[in-house]
Amino acid sequence: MNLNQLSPRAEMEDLYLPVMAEIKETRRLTDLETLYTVELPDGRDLGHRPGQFVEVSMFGIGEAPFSISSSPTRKGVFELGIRKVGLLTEKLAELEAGTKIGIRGPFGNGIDVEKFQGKDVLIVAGGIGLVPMRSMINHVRDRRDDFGRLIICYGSRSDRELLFTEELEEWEREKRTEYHVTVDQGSPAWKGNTGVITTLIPGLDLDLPNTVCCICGPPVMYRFVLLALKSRGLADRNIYMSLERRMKCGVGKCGHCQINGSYVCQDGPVYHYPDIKTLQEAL
Amino acid sequence: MTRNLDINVEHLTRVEGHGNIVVNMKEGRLEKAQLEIVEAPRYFEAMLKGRSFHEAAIITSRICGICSLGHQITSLKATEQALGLEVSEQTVLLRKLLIHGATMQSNVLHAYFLAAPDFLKVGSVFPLVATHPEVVLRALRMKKLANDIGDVVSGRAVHPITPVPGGFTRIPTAAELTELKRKLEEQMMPDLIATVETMKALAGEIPQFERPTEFISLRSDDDYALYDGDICSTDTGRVPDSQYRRMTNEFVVPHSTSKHCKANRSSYFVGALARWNNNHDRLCDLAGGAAETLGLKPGCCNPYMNTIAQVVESAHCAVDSVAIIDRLLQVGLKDEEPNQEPTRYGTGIGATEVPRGILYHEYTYDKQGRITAANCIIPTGQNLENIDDDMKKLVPEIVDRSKEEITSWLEMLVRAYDPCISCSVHMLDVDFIE
Amino acid sequence: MAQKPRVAIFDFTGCEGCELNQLNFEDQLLDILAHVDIVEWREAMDDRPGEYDIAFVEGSLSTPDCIKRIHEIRRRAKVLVAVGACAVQGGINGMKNIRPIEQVREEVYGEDKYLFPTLPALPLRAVVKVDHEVRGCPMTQIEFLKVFTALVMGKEPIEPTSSVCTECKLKENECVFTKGMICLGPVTRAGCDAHCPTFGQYCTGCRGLVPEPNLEGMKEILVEHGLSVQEAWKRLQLYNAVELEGVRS
Amino acid sequence: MVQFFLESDRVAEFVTHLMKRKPVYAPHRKGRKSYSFERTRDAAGVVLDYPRVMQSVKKFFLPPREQLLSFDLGDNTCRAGEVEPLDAIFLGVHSYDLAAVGRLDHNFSEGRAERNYLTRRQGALWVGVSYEPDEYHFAGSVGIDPYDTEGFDIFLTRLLDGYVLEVLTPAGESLLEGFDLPAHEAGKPAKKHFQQHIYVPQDRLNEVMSASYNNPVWEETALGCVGCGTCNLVCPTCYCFNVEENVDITVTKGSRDRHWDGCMLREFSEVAGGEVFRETLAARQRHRVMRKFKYISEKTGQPWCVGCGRCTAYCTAGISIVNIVNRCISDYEKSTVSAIR
Repeated sequence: MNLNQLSPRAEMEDLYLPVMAEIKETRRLTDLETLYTVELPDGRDLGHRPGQFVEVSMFGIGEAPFSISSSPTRKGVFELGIRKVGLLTEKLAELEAGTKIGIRGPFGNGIDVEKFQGKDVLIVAGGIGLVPMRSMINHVRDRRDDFGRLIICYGSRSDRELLFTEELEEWEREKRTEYHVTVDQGSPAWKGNTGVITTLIPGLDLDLPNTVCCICGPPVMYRFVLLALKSRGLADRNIYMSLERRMKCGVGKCGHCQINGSYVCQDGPVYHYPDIKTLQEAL
Repeated sequence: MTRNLDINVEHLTRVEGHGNIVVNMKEGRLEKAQLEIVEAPRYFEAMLKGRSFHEAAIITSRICGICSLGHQITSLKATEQALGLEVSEQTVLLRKLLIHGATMQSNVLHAYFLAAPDFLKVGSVFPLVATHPEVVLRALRMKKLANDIGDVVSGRAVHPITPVPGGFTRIPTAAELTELKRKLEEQMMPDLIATVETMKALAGEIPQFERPTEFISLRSDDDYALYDGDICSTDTGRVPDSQYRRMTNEFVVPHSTSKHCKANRSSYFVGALARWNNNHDRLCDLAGGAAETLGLKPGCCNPYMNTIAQVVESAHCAVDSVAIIDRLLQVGLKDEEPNQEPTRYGTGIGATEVPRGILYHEYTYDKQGRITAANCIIPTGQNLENIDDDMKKLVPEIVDRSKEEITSWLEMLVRAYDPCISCSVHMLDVDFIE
Repeated sequence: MAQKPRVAIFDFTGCEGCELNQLNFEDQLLDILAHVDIVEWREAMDDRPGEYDIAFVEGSLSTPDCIKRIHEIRRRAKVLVAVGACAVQGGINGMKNIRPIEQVREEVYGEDKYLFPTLPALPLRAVVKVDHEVRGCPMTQIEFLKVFTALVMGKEPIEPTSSVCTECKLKENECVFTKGMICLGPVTRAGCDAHCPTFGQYCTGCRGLVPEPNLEGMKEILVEHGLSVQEAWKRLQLYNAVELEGVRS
Repeated sequence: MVQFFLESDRVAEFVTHLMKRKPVYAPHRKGRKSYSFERTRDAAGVVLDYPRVMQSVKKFFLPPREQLLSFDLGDNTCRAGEVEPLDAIFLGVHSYDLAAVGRLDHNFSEGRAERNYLTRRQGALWVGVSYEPDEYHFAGSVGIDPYDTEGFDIFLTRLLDGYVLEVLTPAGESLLEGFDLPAHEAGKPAKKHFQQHIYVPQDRLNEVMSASYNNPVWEETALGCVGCGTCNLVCPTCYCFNVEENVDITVTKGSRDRHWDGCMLREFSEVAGGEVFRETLAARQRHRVMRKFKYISEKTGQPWCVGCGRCTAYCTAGISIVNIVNRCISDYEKSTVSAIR
C-alpha cells in the first residue's frame, strides 16, 4: 500500500514530548487548591481558547490534564488552578517558583467564543468548575463590549472553599458583572446565600432567547442545574457544558476519554448540550 | 569441671527458616544440647490430597524456595514412576543440568553469604560490600550465572516453571545453551578457582572438631550421583531407593516441628560432605584438585568441613554442566512434548541429591490420576538428630571457652549443615484414609 | 531523599522463596543497597535494631506466635509491604484451611499433635493494615522493583488489576488453551508479564484473583476444557483458597 | 494487470529473493498450533498457508510497548523516544489485516498526526496472500474478500500447486526484478465461501446498533465473559493505549511508556476520584462492539471491524462477536416488524 499522503514530514511535531515551562509564581487558593502561573520558553504565548486544557507532567511521577484558568487575553503567562487529589497534584503542590514542569497543549475544543458574541453570557460553576470558567469570565470582562450581560452563578461547599476570593470581590463590585454566589454550608462569618447552586437559578432575570449558558462542575451539580435551567425555559441549544474524563494523550489517540463515540479531548471538553443529551455515558 | 551454662539462641540467623539453639549445662553435666525447630508447621498433606498429577510438583516445590528445583525434580520422578511415564534422554540431561545450577546456586549462597561472615567475624554479607567488594561481586556473579541456568532451562530459578511430568513445557534453544556454556567456561571457571583461593585463606578459621557418624547419599555406577542412584551408607553400602523408609525411620521429638531420622546409628549425616565421602572417586579433576588444595580428605568427619565440600562439588557441577550442554548440542535439541499419558496408576518413589542432601518423595495415585498418599523426607530433617549429637559431643570439648565463643561455635556448627528449616517442617508424611 | 529509608525483611509461614528472590537481584542488589539501609534480615544478617521505614513481609500467619509478631512489626514499621502469595492472599497455605484443622493435625502428628499449636493460614491483611503488595509465587521480581522504586521516590506504587491474559497477548504467546491445557490467566492479576505461559506452562493463579472476578464464568471455561466442576474449583483454590472461603463452589 | 505463476516449490526461492531487497516480515510457526509475524531469517520458516496470526502487523507500527520519551531526573530534561521507519516487506498478509492497517492509518493521521506511528509506517511494502476462511473469519460481511488486492504491491492467490502472483504497483514490479516467473494465463480460482456471516449489509448496521443500546444481549454475554481483555488485545483495529511512568532502580533516569490497553478492562474508563464510567462487564462489551460497528463507522463510513475473527477465536469464554451482532439484528428486525403491525 502506497500511502504517500501519510508520509510524515521530517519536522513533524512529537505529540507526546512536553515543553519545559517555568512556574513563575504559586499562590495558595485554599487548603487544597493552588494557582500556578506558568511561562513557556521565551515567554511565548500558549494561544489557547477559554475551556481548553493542557497536559502537565513531572518526570517520574506522571502526566494529567488540567484546565487553563487564565483568559487568552492575558499574554506572556498562563494560569492553572490545581486541586490536590492524587500523586501528581500532591507533588505539584510541593513545587516552588522557578521549577520547570512539562506542558503539552493547549488541547480540546474550548469555548467557541464567536458563538457567544453579542449574547448574554450565563456562567454556572460548581466548586472547582470555576477554574476553567474563570478563563471565559475574564475573557468576557476583557472584551466587554463584544458581549451582552455577564451573569455568574458560583456554588461552593463552604465559604472556606471559595476560589479566587479577591477576584470574586472584584466581580461583585463591577457594574457590568452580575455575580451570584452560594455555599452549601456557610461558616458563622458567612453573610451571603446558603444553599445548593440550583437555588440561584429561579431568581435570575434572563432574556431567554438571547442567553447562552456554560456549565461546569461535578456530575451531581450539572444534572440538577440542567433541570433548573430547563424549568426556567432556557432552550437546549443555548446550553454548553464542560465535561471531565481521564485523558492520557490529550490528542485523540489513547481512547481513555471516550463517551460513547465521542472523544472528550477532541469533541470536548466543552460540549453543545444538544449533541450529548442523548449520549448515555455523558451525563 | 563444674560449669553452669545456659545458651539460648532464638531465631538463629543466616539459615533458612526458624530454629533456636538451646544448651543447658548444670555443674558440668550437660542436660540439654539441641536445635529446636520452631518454624510453623506447613501441613502440605492437606494441600496435596486429591490433587491432580499435574499439580503435585507445583505444590511440593513450594515446600521450600531454596530447594524448589530439587523438590520439583524429585516430585516429577516419583509421579513418573507411579504413572509409568517414560522420559527421554534429553529430559534427563536437562534435569541434570538444572540440578547442577541449583546446587551451585545454593552452595555459593551458603559459602559466601551465610558461612563466610562467620569466618570474617561480621554479622552479614553487607559489611563485606565495603571491605571486600571484589569478593561480593564475584559471589553475585557466580550466583547469577547459576541462576541463569535455572532461568534458561526451567523459566525461573525459584519455583521453576517448565519441568512437568513427562518432560518440559519449553525446550531451551541451542543459542541459549551455547551462551550458558560460554559463560560457564569464561566466567564460572575462573571465579571457582578464585573461590578456592578465598576459601583456602579462610580455612584456618574452620573449627577442628570430629565425630565419626554414618554418611548417607546416592551412589551410581556412572557419575557423581545427584539425579539418581542407589542409597549408599558409609556403614552398610548400597540399597535401592525403594528401601528408603528403612534408611530414614522418621520419629517425632517434642522440641521440633520437623521429624527426626536415623538409620544404622543414633543419627546420620546427609549433604555435600556425605556425597564427598561416598563419591569422591567420581569427581572431575578440577574438583579433585580443589579438594586437595582445601585439605578435604575422604572419610572426613568434621561437620564444619561441609562448606568446603560444597565448594569442591560446585567445581564438579560447573565442569559437568559444560559436558551436558555439549552432549545436548551434539545430539541436537528436539521440541518434544511432555509424555503425559499414564500407563499405570500406583506408587512411585523419587530420590535425588539436592544441595542439603538426599531428598525422597513418594506418591500413590488413584485411577483418576489424583494423589491418595504422599510422603516426603527432607535432608534437613534427616540431619537434625546428627546436629543434636554433634552438639552433645562438642559442648563438653569446648566447655572452658567463653560463653560467646561456645555460642559462636554452635551457631557455626548449625550453619555448616546449611539447614533448610522451612523444608523440614513441610509435614507430608501421611497415608490418607479414604 | 535526605536519609536512606531503613528497611527490614521478615518471614512467616512459607518457603522463603520470596526472600531468596530478593537475594537473586544480583544485578541490582548493590543499587538497592545504595538506596536503603537494611536493618533486619534474619536470613542474611545478625543485627536487630528497632524501627524501620519499610518492612517487607513474606509468608502467611499460621500460629498464635505469628499473630503476636506481625502486630509488633506493624507497630514498628511506617510502611508495611506484603510480599508474595502467602502474605498477600494466603497462597498455597490456604489450602490447609479447606479441611478441619484438628483432622489435619492428627493426620500429620498423630497423638503428638498438641505439641504444635496451629491456626488456619491467614494473609497479613486479615490481621494488620497492609500498605502495599508484591504478588506472585515467588514474588514477581519486576513488581518488587517497581514497588521498591516507588517507595524510595515517595510515591504510591500502581498495583495492576487487569488479567494475565492482557500481558500474555502483548507477548503473543501461544494461548495454552490452544494447546489443550487449562489456564487461570483470565481471572488472575497481571504484573508478572505472563511469565508461566511464556514458558509454555499454564497460569496457576499465584498472583491472586482480579478485582470482582467472574468466578462462574471462569468455572464454565474450565469445565468447557474438560475439568469436572469440582476439579475446576480445586484449581481455582490452589492459591486463592482463603479468598474463596465462603464463596459457593 | 500482469499475472505470473509461482510454483509451491519456488516459494522459498521467492522469499530469499525478497530478503535480498529489504528485510522481510512474514508469518512463522509459533508454539505448537499458532502463527506469528516475525522477521524472516530463514526463508524455509515462512508459512503462507495459515488461518490467522494472533497479532496482526499492527504490532510493527504500534508496538505493544513503546517508549514515548526518556527523562533524566537529575537535570529535569527529556528526549523523545527513538522512532525509525520500517523499510521492509510484509509478506503473506491477509486482506483483512491490510484493511485494518488502513483503519489505523486513519486514526493516527486524522486530527493531529502521530509521528511515532506514521514514521514506522513509512516505506512498508505489501505482499498479500489469499486464505481459506475458517470457522471464525467473517471478513466478507464487512466487505473484505479473501482475494481482495486493494493496497497490496503484490498479491498471491493460492492454487493447488502454487500461487497466482499479481503485480499491482510499480513498487511491486521493482521487487520482482531479477526473479523470473512464467506468466499465468488461466483465471483465478472461484471465490471461497465464508462460514460466518453478519446478516445485514454494513450500511444498515449503524441503524441496527443504534437501536441496540438496551438489548439484553449485553447482560447475557456478560454472564460468561470474565473481562480478561483478550478481545481488545488481539484486535487489529484496536489502538487504545495507556501511559505509565517507569523509573529505573537508581532513581536517576526513567521513561514514559505506552502499552496497549482495552475498553474491556475495568480501569480503562476510570476517572480521577475512582468513578468508573462503564462499571459493568455488560457496559464494556457493548462499548467494544459499538466501537466496531457504530461509533467510529458513523464518523468514517466504514465499520471498524475487519472480520478477522480473532476476538472470537481467542476468547477464552467462547464469546462470538458475530453472534452478538446477529442477535442485535434479529431483535431489531422483530421490533420493526411488530412496529409495522
